[in-house]
Amino acid sequence: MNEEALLKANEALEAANQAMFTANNVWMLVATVLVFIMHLGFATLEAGFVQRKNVVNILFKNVMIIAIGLLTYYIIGFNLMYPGSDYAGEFFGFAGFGLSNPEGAAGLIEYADAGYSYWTDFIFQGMFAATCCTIVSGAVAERIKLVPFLIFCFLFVTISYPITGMWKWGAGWLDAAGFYDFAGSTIVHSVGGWGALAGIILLGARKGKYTSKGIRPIPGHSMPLAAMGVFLLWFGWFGFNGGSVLSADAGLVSLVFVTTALAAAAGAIGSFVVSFGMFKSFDLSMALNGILGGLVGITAGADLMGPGEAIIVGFIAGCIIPLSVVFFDKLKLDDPVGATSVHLVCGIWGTLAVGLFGSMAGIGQLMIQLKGIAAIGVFTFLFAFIVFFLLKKSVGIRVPEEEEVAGLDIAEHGSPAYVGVNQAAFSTAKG
Amino acid sequence: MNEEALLKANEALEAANQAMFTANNVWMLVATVLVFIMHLGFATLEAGFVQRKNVVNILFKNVMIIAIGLLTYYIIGFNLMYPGSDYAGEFFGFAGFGLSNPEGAAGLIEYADAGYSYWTDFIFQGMFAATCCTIVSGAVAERIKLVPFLIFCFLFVTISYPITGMWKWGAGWLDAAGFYDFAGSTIVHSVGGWGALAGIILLGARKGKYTSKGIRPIPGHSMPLAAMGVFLLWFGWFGFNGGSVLSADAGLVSLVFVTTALAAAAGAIGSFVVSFGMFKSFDLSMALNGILGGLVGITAGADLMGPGEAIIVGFIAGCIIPLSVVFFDKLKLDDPVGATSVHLVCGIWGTLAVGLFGSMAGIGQLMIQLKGIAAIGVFTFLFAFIVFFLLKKSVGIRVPEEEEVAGLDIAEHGSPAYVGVNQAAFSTAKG
Amino acid sequence: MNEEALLKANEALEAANQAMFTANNVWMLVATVLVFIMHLGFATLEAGFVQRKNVVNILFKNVMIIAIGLLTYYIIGFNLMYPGSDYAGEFFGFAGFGLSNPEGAAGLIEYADAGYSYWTDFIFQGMFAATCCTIVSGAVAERIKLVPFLIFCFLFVTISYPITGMWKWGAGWLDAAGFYDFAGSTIVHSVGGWGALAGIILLGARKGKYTSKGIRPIPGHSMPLAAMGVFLLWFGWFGFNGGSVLSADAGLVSLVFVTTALAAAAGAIGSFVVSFGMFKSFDLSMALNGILGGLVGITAGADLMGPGEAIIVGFIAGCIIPLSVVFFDKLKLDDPVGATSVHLVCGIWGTLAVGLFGSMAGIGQLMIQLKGIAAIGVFTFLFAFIVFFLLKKSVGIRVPEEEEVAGLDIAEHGSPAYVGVNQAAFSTAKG
Amino acid sequence: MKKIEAIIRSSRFDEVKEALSENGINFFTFMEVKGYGHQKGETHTYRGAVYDVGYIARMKLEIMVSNDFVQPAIDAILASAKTGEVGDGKIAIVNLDEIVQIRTGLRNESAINTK
Amino acid sequence: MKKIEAIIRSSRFDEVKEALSENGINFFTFMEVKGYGHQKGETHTYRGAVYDVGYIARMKLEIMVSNDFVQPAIDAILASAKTGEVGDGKIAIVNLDEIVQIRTGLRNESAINTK
Amino acid sequence: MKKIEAIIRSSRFDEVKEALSENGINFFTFMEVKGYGHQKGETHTYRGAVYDVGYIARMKLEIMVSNDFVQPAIDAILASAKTGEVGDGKIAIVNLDEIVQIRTGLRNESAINTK
Ligand SMILES: Nc1ncnc2c1ncn2[C@@H]1O[C@H](COP(=O)(O)OP(=O)(O)O)[C@@H](O)[C@H]1O
Ligand SMILES: Nc1ncnc2c1ncn2[C@@H]1O[C@H](COP(=O)(O)OP(=O)(O)O)[C@@H](O)[C@H]1O
Ligand SMILES: Nc1ncnc2c1ncn2[C@@H]1O[C@H](COP(=O)(O)OP(=O)(O)O)[C@@H](O)[C@H]1O
Repeated sequence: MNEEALLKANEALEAANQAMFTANNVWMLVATVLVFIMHLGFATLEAGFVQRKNVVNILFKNVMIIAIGLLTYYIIGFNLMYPGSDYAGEFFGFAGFGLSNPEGAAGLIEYADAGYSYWTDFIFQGMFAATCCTIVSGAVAERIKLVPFLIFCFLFVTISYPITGMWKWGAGWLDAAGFYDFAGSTIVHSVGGWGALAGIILLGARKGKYTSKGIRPIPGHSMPLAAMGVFLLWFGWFGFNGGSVLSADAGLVSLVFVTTALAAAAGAIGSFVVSFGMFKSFDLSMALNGILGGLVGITAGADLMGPGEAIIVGFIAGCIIPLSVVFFDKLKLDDPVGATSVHLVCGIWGTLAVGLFGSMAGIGQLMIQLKGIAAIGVFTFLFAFIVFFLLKKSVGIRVPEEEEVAGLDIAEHGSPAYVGVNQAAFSTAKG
Repeated sequence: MNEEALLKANEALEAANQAMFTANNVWMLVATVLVFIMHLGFATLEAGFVQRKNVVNILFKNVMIIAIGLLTYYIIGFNLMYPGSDYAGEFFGFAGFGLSNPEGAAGLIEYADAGYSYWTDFIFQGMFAATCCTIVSGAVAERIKLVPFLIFCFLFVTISYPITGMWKWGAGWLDAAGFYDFAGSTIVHSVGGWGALAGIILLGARKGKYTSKGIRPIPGHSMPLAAMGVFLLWFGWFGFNGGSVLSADAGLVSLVFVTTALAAAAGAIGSFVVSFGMFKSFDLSMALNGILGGLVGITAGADLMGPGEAIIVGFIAGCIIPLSVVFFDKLKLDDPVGATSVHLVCGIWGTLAVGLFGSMAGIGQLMIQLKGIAAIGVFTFLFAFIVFFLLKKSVGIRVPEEEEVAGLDIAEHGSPAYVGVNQAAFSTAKG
Repeated sequence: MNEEALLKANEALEAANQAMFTANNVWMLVATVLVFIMHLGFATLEAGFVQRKNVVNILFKNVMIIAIGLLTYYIIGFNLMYPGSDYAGEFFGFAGFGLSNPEGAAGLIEYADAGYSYWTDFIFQGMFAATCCTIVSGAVAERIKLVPFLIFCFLFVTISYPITGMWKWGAGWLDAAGFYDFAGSTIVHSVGGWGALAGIILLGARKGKYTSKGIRPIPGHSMPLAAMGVFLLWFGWFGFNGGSVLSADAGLVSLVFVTTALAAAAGAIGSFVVSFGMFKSFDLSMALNGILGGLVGITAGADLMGPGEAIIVGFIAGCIIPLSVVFFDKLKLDDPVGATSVHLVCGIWGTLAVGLFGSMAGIGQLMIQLKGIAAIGVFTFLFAFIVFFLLKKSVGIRVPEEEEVAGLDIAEHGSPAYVGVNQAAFSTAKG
Repeated sequence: MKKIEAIIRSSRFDEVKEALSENGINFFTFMEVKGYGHQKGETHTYRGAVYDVGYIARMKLEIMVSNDFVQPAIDAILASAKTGEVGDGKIAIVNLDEIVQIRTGLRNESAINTK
Repeated sequence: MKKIEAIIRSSRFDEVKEALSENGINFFTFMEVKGYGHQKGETHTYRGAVYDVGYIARMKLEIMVSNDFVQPAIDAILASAKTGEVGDGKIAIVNLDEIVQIRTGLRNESAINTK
Repeated sequence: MKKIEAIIRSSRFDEVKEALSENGINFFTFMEVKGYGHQKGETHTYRGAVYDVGYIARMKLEIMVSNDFVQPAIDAILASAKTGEVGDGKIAIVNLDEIVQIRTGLRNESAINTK
């Protein structure tokens, strides 16, 4: 009976561990679907912020990005970003093409210390990967050629994103140096932002945006779509940040929920206050960008901050948004959705904030944060710039002016996003 | 070895408890994100039900409400609503500004008997809080001034909602009296509805709605947005009601899912039948409101009913909707989205239903329910009425007639919600 | 103390089992809400693919379908589909009207081997049920009379779907024969597709679609709505397939996530490649249908495939889509949303794929798959055909031509989906 | 027969319609148009840039009448459409060679349903 | 040269277009307009209140032709646009002083592409 | 007084507006119209079927001017709206019996704000 009790106790412990593993994994899968729906958030946000005539194009790009992102991450990206402990502290590693459940079903619980299964690891990370391209798609919207853009995305998500990601999350050299980026203010958002910046520099502004008489705004065609996008992104961000805990740890995941929500709310207020001060109007598009700024800002340190600190970080991110939007416009860098302000500028801010607020704050950490920002920024910007540059010199990256005027929906897709009331206007078909 | 078995067994028990705590907390966090997305549901529902010219305004309000709601709930609301056991049975209590994880990480599991962590408690409740203002925003849409409305919201969500919430959920006097309101038919929905009623009484109807020749309907500008809103609200309601179990208790949460879903379905049918009987048309807006009516109706007793009872409660709520909409129109109380019918009238019905159906039904309970409805109704209505009245007498609460005619989007935000096909219509910019 | 250890160990084991049960059940409830939101996905997809003048109608149908589906599944469907072990291997069984938690709360954990509770079982299955009608609604859109359609739905979801569902999932004769359909490529999607096919045969094409001069396309009115629908369906599919594991088994659910996501991505690429080859254009509507094709295709064997196999199955499904759409158009079978191509054709493909790829592949299995496809296809098509035929001969199923021209929104609902900018166009009301 | 073309504020549409009706004119065709004139376009703000949309929204009414009705119609419109603010719009009178009612094939005076 | 203005049901648009084409008229400009006349507006229902939207939707065609084509055009429209129900619409003929083709600068008869 | 009706490409709208303004014409009304003529409609693709939408999108400007301004206006439009490609559009001149400014009740020449 003595033996029996021990056996029973062992059985119980294993059952308890399995239960914990299952609960953790459930959370990670929920986080995965939440990150997935961010792609709808990006799609509607970007669709809302472009003109009516370019809506099919932006939707098509968002659909293709997630498809390409998932497939290439399966083939190459995952094993480039997480090459395994052999490459710890390195600049580069690769564990081979494709995926293979390393130990088989029996070993599942050991894979990540009962945090999640191997497949969960892949799919959660895979959902993140495409995000960096989605960020670019918004900034270069309304004038980039479809096929070169898809080629860029393919290279960016397959090569550039996993390499810099490996530096930190794949236990590479920046990780060893002490750089901290909880859920990717730099590794995801700034990376996307640097790609966007390279793109808009090489593409030039949309026709008619910057005139000799000043800026001629090109308003987005649908504020409900844009607002929907922001709410969906915020919704998904609970998975983006909450899942980055990499387990369902009750205290930590819920703290991350609190900091994420409060930073977003403070971002809305910050942007509201500054943009009202600057423009004397209640600008919805700025408030929406402010929320996103707050979210990007808190992402690097969402697990390190208390609620009060999260509010400060988010509020400052929100304040940055209108200033940054105006600044990029001053430079004649045309970004229809504000992706550079939201993801690049607030991504940098959030990464720095880890050195300024929360449990890791300190001058030493701040320096390391700067180092990480610079290293990843230089690599990513150069990579994106070179790819875009080569595409520009070969196939060209910008649609002809007539196509831009007519809109990419008709020019590239032969199909408008909205069809009017009156079908009588249609002639008999040819085809 | 004897000792070893006991140690092992204790370790196993603790691991099992931690696993249960984690599973519970995962559910509560999922419920939190589901309640969060209800704010998108409200935003699209209200945007769909207003005119094209007031869409930016309603979206802006919905964005600001969630931001203000979360921040003030952090600063004051949470500790006013849940002041702690010292104030049990009282009318009022306050545990101080801001939040502080009371015991630190080690104590997390004890916080709510392994149901959820401290931070989860705050963020789940915080998502609820803003709802009461969102309900008001729909009813007063298309004619209220932005800034006074935001001031109202600030006061409503910071003071009024937490005080009446405390009476029941914060273990106050109504809780002691035996009042039951599982997930907030009264505490959330009717409270919002009373605020809405006060607002529309003091604001008056939209220009042109009630004419000497009868009612001139002002149809909402987009049924897809409205339908999307209702589906999202229903979606979120699984978290609203399911999370109100305050743990992941398998039997209870799943029962609540069943009653919630069946009541919503029955609400759609009830509203369909009655509105077809009354108006001889298949009115989508009524069917949508019917679903919401069913959801509000079941909210007070979702854990007390069997599926059959849930269907009856939801069906009756659905039947009430068209009658109530017509009734408020008879009184010339103009409510563009039907918030008073859905949230106030069905909220009262649902709270009463606890005394009529399900495991607590009984004449005594019915009386207590009435008492709770009355007490919270009187307090909330007076609070909202006084605030709106003071605002009316000071800064004014209604936009000038020209602004109402032009639409709040242009008048208050300088920006339309939709921009047409033809950019050529834009002149060169000044700024 | 010996005894104490054993007691403690038993207590711990029970606690661990409860924790596992709770974690499993949390996942199943999350899967339930994900399947629920697919109804919004269908609603927006179908709304986007119809003309502006038929949007209220399609939304109304989608609202009513979910309401009717849930209620009838409660009254009859669930006990027809899962009549219990007494009917194992049979063609038909019925466990009586309504629901009753069989053992009471104490027995909950035993109900499904700790996978989920009784109520969870019902509500998860109930969310699936309405799907088969939603599929039909898209195909017959823009010309079917509302009331006969709702009668069809009532009969289809109450009788036909549960009977064929019982054959496999209710442990009926096909299950005994070894037929495999993990999450319903056949049992849900093809069933819907067969109903759709019967409907469009008996209804005829929309006026003006097939002319003597060729096909005259009738483009959907809103691509953003359609794209939103597809993203939401994909989102929900993680619950549809992931929940079909019927527990939160970490390895299996996460594998299902991976196969589901990769098949969808490959479906987008397959459809993109083939439709670009065929039509030399980047057709968004095809890419969207390609995603859905990939999802339907993987559904039957999502738990049997590795990621590589899932990509092949999804890619082929995507390639099928443009071919199938063109094929149905050749046959003058008019399907505004492509439901027959997506759900019927890819549903068949996915069911066959179980015999071709993955761990059950083999010629014997392929034959059994064919048998299941044929049996369910014949039954469902005949059922649907007879019901539609009787309705056609009695009350009629098609709206009069004038109503089709004017649009069902005005003709059947007296209300347009969108109301224009200018309220001044409204005269004073009569009513 | 004449065609009266009136460009008016949409906020006056109901009043104009009523005023015409009181003068026995219950028939017209209207459409939304954009106007460019004395009154500047609305000022919009978008992402920090202020701009003039370059037009104002107006309604255009086209009313075919027999000659007797021209003056009463003009007077009715003047009385009902005027606010006195810049931007009230214009009325123009165009001569018509012929009018045909499609339903009946009737021409000219008899084709006009002004009574 | 004349301008023919035809207000027709949108459901007859294809037929009218074809009839004009058969008479050698392959050029026109059209737009959606709202009509107010004998035929009452559609009746809508919204949240329990029934109301008349106050207008019916129509298409307006503007066809510039040389004088010879006026009569054939009218006949073609009458034949193709007529349903016999109230609401079929009107045709009006306006005299034009001058027509210029922007592409070529050609004037009058030679500017009209009726052939 | 005349009404100039110009059907132009929307992509030339800004240029035409500027050219008119340089000739002292700062007043007109415009709308979106659909054109059917030499230039074929756009070709769209939807779910595998290629079709012609049957029209091209154009802008129509209506400019009321006193007689002196007719020729300068035509010249300004010709200079600014022309691309030389098929589809540039047409200008038509209609005589006006009368013009009334609603705000002031002023008639004819004094009602036109061309200066
Ligand atoms: N010469 C004109 N030709 C065509 N339309 C005109 C002309 N003048 C004015 N309009 C129309 O009338 C509208 C109002 O005119 P505006 O000059 O702003 O005010 P007012 O007539 O009160 O001086 C303009 O926006 C335009 O649509
Ligand atoms: N006098 C008129 N002036 C301008 N448009 C008119 C006039 N009479 C009719 N119409 C236009 O023709 C449409 C149909 O006219 P209606 O009087 O309803 O039918 P019918 O011409 O068959 O008598 C109207 O809605 C309106 O657009
Ligand atoms: N006879 C006409 N009547 C009315 N509108 C016309 C006529 N001819 C041309 N248009 C308008 O001008 C537009 C351009 O004309 P089109 O014949 O394509 O080119 P172009 O004038 O260069 O030969 C047409 O789409 C139509 O809107």
